[in-house]
Amino acid sequence: MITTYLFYFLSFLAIMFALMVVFSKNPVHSVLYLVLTFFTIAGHYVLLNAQFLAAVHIIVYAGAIMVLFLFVIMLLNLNKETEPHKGVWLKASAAVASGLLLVVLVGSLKGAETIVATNAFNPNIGLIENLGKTLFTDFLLPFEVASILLIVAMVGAVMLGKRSIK
Amino acid sequence: MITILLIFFPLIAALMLLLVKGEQVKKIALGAAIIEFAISIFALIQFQHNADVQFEANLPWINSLGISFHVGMDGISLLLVLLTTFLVPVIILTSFQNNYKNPSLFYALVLSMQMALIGVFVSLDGFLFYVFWELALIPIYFICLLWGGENRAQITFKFFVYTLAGSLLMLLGLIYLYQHTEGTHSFNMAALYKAGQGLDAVHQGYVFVAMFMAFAIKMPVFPFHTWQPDTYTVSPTTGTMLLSGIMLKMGTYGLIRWILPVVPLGVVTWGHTAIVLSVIGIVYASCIAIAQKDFKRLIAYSSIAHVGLIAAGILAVNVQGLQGAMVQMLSHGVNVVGLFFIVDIIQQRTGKRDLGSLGGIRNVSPQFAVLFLIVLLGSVALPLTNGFIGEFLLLNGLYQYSAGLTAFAGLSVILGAVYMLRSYQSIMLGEVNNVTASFAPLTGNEKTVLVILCAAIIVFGVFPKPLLDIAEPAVARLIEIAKIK
Amino acid sequence: MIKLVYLVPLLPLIGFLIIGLFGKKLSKGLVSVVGCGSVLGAFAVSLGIFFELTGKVEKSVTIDLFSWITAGKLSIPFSFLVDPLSSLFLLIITGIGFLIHLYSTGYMSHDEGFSRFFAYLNLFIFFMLLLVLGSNYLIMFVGWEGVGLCSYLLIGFWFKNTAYNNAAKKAFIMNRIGDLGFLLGIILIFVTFGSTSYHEVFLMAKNFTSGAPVLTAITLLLFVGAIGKSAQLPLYTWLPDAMAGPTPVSALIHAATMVTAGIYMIARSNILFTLAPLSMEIIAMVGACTLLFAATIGLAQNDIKKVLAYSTVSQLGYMFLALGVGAYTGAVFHVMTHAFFKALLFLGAGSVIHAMSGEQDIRHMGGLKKYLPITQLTFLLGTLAIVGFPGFSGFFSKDEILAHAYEHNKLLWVFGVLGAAMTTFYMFRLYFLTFKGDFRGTKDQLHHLHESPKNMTIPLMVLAALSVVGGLVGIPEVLGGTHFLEEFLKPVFEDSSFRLIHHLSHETEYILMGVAVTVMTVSLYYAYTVYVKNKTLPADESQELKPLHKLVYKKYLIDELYDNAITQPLNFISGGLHKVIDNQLVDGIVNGVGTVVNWTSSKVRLVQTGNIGFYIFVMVISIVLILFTSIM
Amino acid sequence: MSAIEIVPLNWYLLLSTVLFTIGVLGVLFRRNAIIIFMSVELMLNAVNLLLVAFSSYLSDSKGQVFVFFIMAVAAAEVAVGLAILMMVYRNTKSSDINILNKLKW
Amino acid sequence: MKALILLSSLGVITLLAEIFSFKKLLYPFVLLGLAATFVVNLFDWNLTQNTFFGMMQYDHFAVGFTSVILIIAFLWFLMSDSFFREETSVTDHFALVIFALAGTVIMVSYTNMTMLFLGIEILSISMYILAGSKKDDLNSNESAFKYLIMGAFATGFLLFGIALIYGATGSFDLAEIKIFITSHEGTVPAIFYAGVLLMLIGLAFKVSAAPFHFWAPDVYQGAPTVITAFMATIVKTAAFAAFLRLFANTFAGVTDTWINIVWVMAALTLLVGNITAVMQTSTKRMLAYSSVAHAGYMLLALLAVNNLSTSAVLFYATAYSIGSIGTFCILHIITTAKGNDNVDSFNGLGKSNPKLALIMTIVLLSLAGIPPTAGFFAKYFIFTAAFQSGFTGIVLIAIIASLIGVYYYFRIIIAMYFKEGSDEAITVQTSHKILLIAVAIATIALGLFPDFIIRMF
Repeated sequence: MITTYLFYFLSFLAIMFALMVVFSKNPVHSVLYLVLTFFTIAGHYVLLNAQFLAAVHIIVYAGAIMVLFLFVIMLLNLNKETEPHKGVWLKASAAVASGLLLVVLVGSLKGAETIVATNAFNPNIGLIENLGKTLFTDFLLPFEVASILLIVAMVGAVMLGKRSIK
Repeated sequence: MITILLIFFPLIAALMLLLVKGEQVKKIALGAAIIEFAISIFALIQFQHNADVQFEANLPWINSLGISFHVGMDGISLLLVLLTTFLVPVIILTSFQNNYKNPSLFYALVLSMQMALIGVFVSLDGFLFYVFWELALIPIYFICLLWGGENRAQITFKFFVYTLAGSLLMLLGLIYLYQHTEGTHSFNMAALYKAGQGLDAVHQGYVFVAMFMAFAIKMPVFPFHTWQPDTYTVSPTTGTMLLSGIMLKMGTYGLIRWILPVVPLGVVTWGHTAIVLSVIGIVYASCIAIAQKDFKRLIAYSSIAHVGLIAAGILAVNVQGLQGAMVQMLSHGVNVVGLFFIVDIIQQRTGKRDLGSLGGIRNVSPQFAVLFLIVLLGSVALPLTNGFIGEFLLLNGLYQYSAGLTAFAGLSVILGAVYMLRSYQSIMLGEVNNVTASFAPLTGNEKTVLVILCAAIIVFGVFPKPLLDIAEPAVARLIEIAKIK
Repeated sequence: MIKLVYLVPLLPLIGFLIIGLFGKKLSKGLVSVVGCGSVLGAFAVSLGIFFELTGKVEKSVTIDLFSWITAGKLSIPFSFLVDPLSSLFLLIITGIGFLIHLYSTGYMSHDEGFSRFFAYLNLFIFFMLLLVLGSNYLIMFVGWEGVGLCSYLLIGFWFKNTAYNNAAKKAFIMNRIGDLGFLLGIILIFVTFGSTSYHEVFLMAKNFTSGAPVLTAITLLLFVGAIGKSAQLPLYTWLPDAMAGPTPVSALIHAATMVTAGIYMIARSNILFTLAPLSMEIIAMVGACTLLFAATIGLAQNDIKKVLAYSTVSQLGYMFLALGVGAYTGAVFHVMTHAFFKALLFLGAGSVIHAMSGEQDIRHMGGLKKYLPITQLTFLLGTLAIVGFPGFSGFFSKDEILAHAYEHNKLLWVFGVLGAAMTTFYMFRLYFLTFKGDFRGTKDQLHHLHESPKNMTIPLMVLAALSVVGGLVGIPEVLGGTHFLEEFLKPVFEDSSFRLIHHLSHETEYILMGVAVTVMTVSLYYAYTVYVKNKTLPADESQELKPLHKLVYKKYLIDELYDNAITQPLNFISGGLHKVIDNQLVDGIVNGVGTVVNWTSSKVRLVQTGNIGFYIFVMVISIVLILFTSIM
Repeated sequence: MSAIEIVPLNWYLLLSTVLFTIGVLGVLFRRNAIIIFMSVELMLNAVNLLLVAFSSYLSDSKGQVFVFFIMAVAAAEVAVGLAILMMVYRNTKSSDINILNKLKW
Repeated sequence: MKALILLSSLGVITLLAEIFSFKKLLYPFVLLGLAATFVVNLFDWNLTQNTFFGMMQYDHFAVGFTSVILIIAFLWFLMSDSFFREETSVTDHFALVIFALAGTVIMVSYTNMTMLFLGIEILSISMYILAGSKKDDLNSNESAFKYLIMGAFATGFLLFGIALIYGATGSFDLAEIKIFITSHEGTVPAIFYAGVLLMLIGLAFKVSAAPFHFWAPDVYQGAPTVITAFMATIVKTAAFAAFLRLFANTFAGVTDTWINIVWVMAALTLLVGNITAVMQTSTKRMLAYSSVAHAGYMLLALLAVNNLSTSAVLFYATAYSIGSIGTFCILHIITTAKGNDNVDSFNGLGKSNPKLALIMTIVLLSLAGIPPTAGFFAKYFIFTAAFQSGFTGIVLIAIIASLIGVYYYFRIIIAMYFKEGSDEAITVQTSHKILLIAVAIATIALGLFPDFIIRMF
């Protein structure tokens, strides 16, 4: 019973914070709201027995990515004043468009109830050992490939970041 | 084997030419063309007078798609090959006195054009036919683009795209037929014939339309002709000769080889429309020719009229019509080349082409006048000239299809005389004016060419039999195939 | 001799080639020798053929040269047919041809185009012979168009003069109109009979019932050809203009030979025509109308050659009238006599013009009798012959025609008689104004006057003799003669003979002759009173004429009519088609495609605003649409 | 005691869809490149949530493993993205997406 | 697989070059490496069994596309040595390009959504960076920026799709998904279809199919010419391989959901691409649009899900890539010589550099699809494939489109031969000469003997 309420509560927060991310005037606030959104999502993970993932989520997103964002925003010292805004009509059309998108997505996402879980329910799949097993057996190759991805990102970031010598 | 030689010798010669620089290029090109002619004459000697394809060669090319390099000649092909190999040296000879810049490229293009044309006439594989068909377009496009007259860019481009549009439709038609060939699909001519005749009337109609568009644009048949006068006018005379003398025959040949036997029912369904269009074109073009001031343009329109008659005669599908078409293709080739050469001579000397500003040339160059007159008589189809044989047979064939249309088409006999005599009068007769006063007599080359052409005009007007005999069996067989089963 | 028939056209051809190719280098004398010699040779051969034929039983011989055109079951040999009809024409053509060649050696002696002239003449003779010798319609057509070509070349012989060139062009094009009809006729013949050679066609034609529509069609088409070539209504206007050519040409081509090709063609295919009564009626009517119409115009012309030209048209009208009423022999007979006297008249006129140094207007002549005695005499004989003065050649031929016309349809006969009356009037008007009275020309013309040289007068005399006695070959039996010509031509016309039952009683014939002669005398006398007694002169350009007279003088404005009704509209249409339909409409559509593409391109590229927000917006919208379709 | 046993899968579907759409909204709504970027991150997270929900509903760990990869990619993308942003900012002194529309038509 | 390993190690080595400073040797070394990879890769032919944990499979498809990509890459390196000379961060460029190649190798050989996702991302991210590699050039910045934002956005949809499909089937493995489709005939949950569509959108963006093509022209124009060439050829080829692998194979069972949409996409792409290209003044942008248009042609093959489509796309990709490399190389030469890339900077090339003009003409004819060039057969196969599956309408549209295509390709030809221009000849460096000659020969050879590529499948 409690979980249901928790679900409602977290969902409500998630959506609210997400909206705040979009609508708050000040970029810094947006970042902070996004962090909060991530926390609520982490909460959902916990509810879904994905404890390890929740932890990783907090570390990666709140810990790394958002800090990066924050750092950049500080660097460029963006704030309410410098913040550019679209015209009313554009905003309206944006809202309408995304509204429509929501409608059609929801419309097309029916029939999930027909999905049948093939294998019996197991609360421990979210645990580290299960994940590790899958990751390092089936998903070994992607895991390795991901390293390439990270090198690329690293090299790229560095290359673009450093001033070119003239 | 000899067919393959015929196809590739000009190409090799063209590549050789690219390496040569300077004046002797012309002579080498001429030599090559003459050798090619000799080869074709050899083929003529070897040729047995019967319907089946000879000098056949069938090399694998794209097996996975049932496309093979399958070439050979029957009477019809042989005649057109002979026309090509005969005209190309003549055309090269005509180009001797106007010095094109970068001659090696020019003549290389001319020879490669010849290669493509011969390829078109000897292909026995639908796809090969298409490839050569397109191939012929490229050299002539560049000849016109590089050596043509003012605002040639868009005119030649229009010509290119227009004809390309047609040929793409033809490609669609060929693919469609290809997919109806039984077993492992193939582009072999026989297979395509079978496939086409297997279709029901409606689909044969579609194929007919698709293919006919290509040929109609190439010939050109009214109302797909508007690229032609501009292109003929703007391109260098050599190019114009290639276009009108030979390339145009690709269309008529296609009609004979790739429509009649392929979609007989299509011909039944759409043939009438096509014939009516052609006949309209005849009178229409003749009328417009009367209104022309520019002699080159006038000839261009007259050529539309002649081709219209050829198309109509072919689509009437009977021996007289087809034989007439064969003879007329050759005659028209010879005559039109002659006429354009005359234009060139006049333009070379006076720098003018418009009838208004010329006149009285006969006073200064009687020989030229006589030769011009003979060519002109050929093109107005006076008896004992080659033009008459074709025209008589064509009208004869068309008459068996529809008397009314024939009478209407026959008007060109009158109108042709009108505009031709009018132009002859205003160019040759009357008093000389300051433009024509200093008209130099013909040079050796010019005389040779014109005499050769006039000889051809008269000889084949008096003794057309050899030509007819070569084509006869092939034509008969074609009609046999094309008959509705 | 018949085996050598190919020599007949070959000799003139050789003559043409020699003169044509080397004319420049040869001397005038040599040219005239070759020119005349070749024709004389041809004449000799024809003569031989003629006599051999008269002796032979087998009256028609075909000589195959080579196979010309073959396509499917169409096979046309290049072969000659020698029979009475063709051999007769051979004689006329080569004989008169030779005389006129001879004449020309004098007439053209001062012209720088001397050799060219003879080349053309020989070429003409060649084609004319081809025309009459051919054993099938297509060979005839070859000659047919060939003579047209030569006529074009010779009318425009003095090519510096634009008016002459226009006349030549007109002649060629009008002939072409007829030729188209002829060609279609030939094709229809082939389609109907599967052959074009006379023998087979006529053989099969016999199986057709009289008045079969296809035969009517064929004959009418052929007749269109004849109209064009023989200058009948409505295609006659080229012939008067054709007088632009040198006078010998007018004599040979536009009087004696070429213009009679139409008659030859119809006579040759008499069986077809006989089986198509409707066509016959039409031909008769056309002939009658033409003879009358042209005669009226002839009354008011002042150009000596124009008068003769219209009289030629009118005489041709007689011949067609004859054909129309089935009097084939009569027609051919008249062709022959007409060839004699009309050639004579033209040559006479030529010698007058020669003497008057180019003057052709009879108002400036008169009293030439004492300067040109021979010309005057021969001209008079010719005039008497043409008006059908009893005993002269014209009398017999015309009388025969009139008789047949009468028996066929009285009205036609009336036309004929009226025509005869007018002929008499204008011919004597011409004669009186030219030779009687006193000289009306300029001074220097006066003391330049001289009789023509021998080589011109001899032909005149020969022809004069012929026009006097030429009629003797066809004296009707009413006058106690044996109609030799009819006998001679019987084999050609016997198939059609069933139509000509000769039921005129001798009395009627005598009456008819009487009427003709009286009418002739009356109008002769009238002409005499007008132009000799009270010396009236034709009005000159300045003064105003009475409307009718003016209309006639202006040739009923037919030329203007054609110009306004055909030439100008044609030009207008061509211009319109070119400027409006072709350039604007047809080409406009083609170019329109290009324009549309460019326009669309210039608009479509603006969608690429470069604004990320917009791009993403469009993406989202399209995603919405895609998902939406999937829900549907 | 997992939520997936009580809460129907559809609700999670709905929730993540909403979050995803909010992300899209953000991208459409704002002009600041960084905010747009954050909205994209939001979209990715919505996907993550969905994957996790599915994986625990199907009790199949592959879904969660996939989330790791998404995180890795997200991190990489952010790193590169921000680098590019910095670069652009260096030249334009702005993080407004509309500044950059020299390339068009 | 071997290719993947070799390439990644090659990339790492290039990075090390910075440290052990043998930059000078790097260029030849990389060329060598590529050649080696190409050879080694060929050994994987007919080793269809080796799937690595069901993550990727080296079937003929994979080997074929990999070899094509490697050849193009080799040519590309010949073209763009300047790119590795003038810049400060040479090794980074090498590394990024090579890793990008590794990404493409994954994209053509994946059998699992994870690999697809990673492959696409590796490729995209390195492309984002390379597009922006001219750091001080605003255009370069803009292109990188646009590419990044829109790419990331599109990735979101791709992932959403993957997630939905996972949810429906409980697997990321293509084979299993295929089995799922066949086994659940009719009972496939709706979200699966939604997933398919979302993935379609994601991939359509990558191949720049209208209406998801908006990024392409701007990015292509802004990026350094060599990188544009890379995107237009290698990236496009890989993206299409990935597209084909997924849709023509795995989702072939559910064609009804996506076929019509692809039809419309193809039509739009053909028309928009070709029509918009007509009025461009910048050759580079024009080529960008033309590459959009070519995507449209390849979509035709995707449309005709039949035995021909794979070979058709492979051939088309080859012909088109070779042609583009040629054009871009010449464009590069002209741009560096004349300073701008407008069409009229080609004026008078026919006189000043006849050979260059000739080769340009050949490749343009090939792009326009005129025999006897490779491009003609490419189009021919595509049309035949589509025709065989009965898509006559779209083929007609394609024909009209290719006629419009002729229009703008010939603008360059006309400019080269017809317009008057400066007569001093442009000097062409050796590597470019080699490249161009190779391209010309390949274009003609493929045009005359297209058989051996077709017979691969």
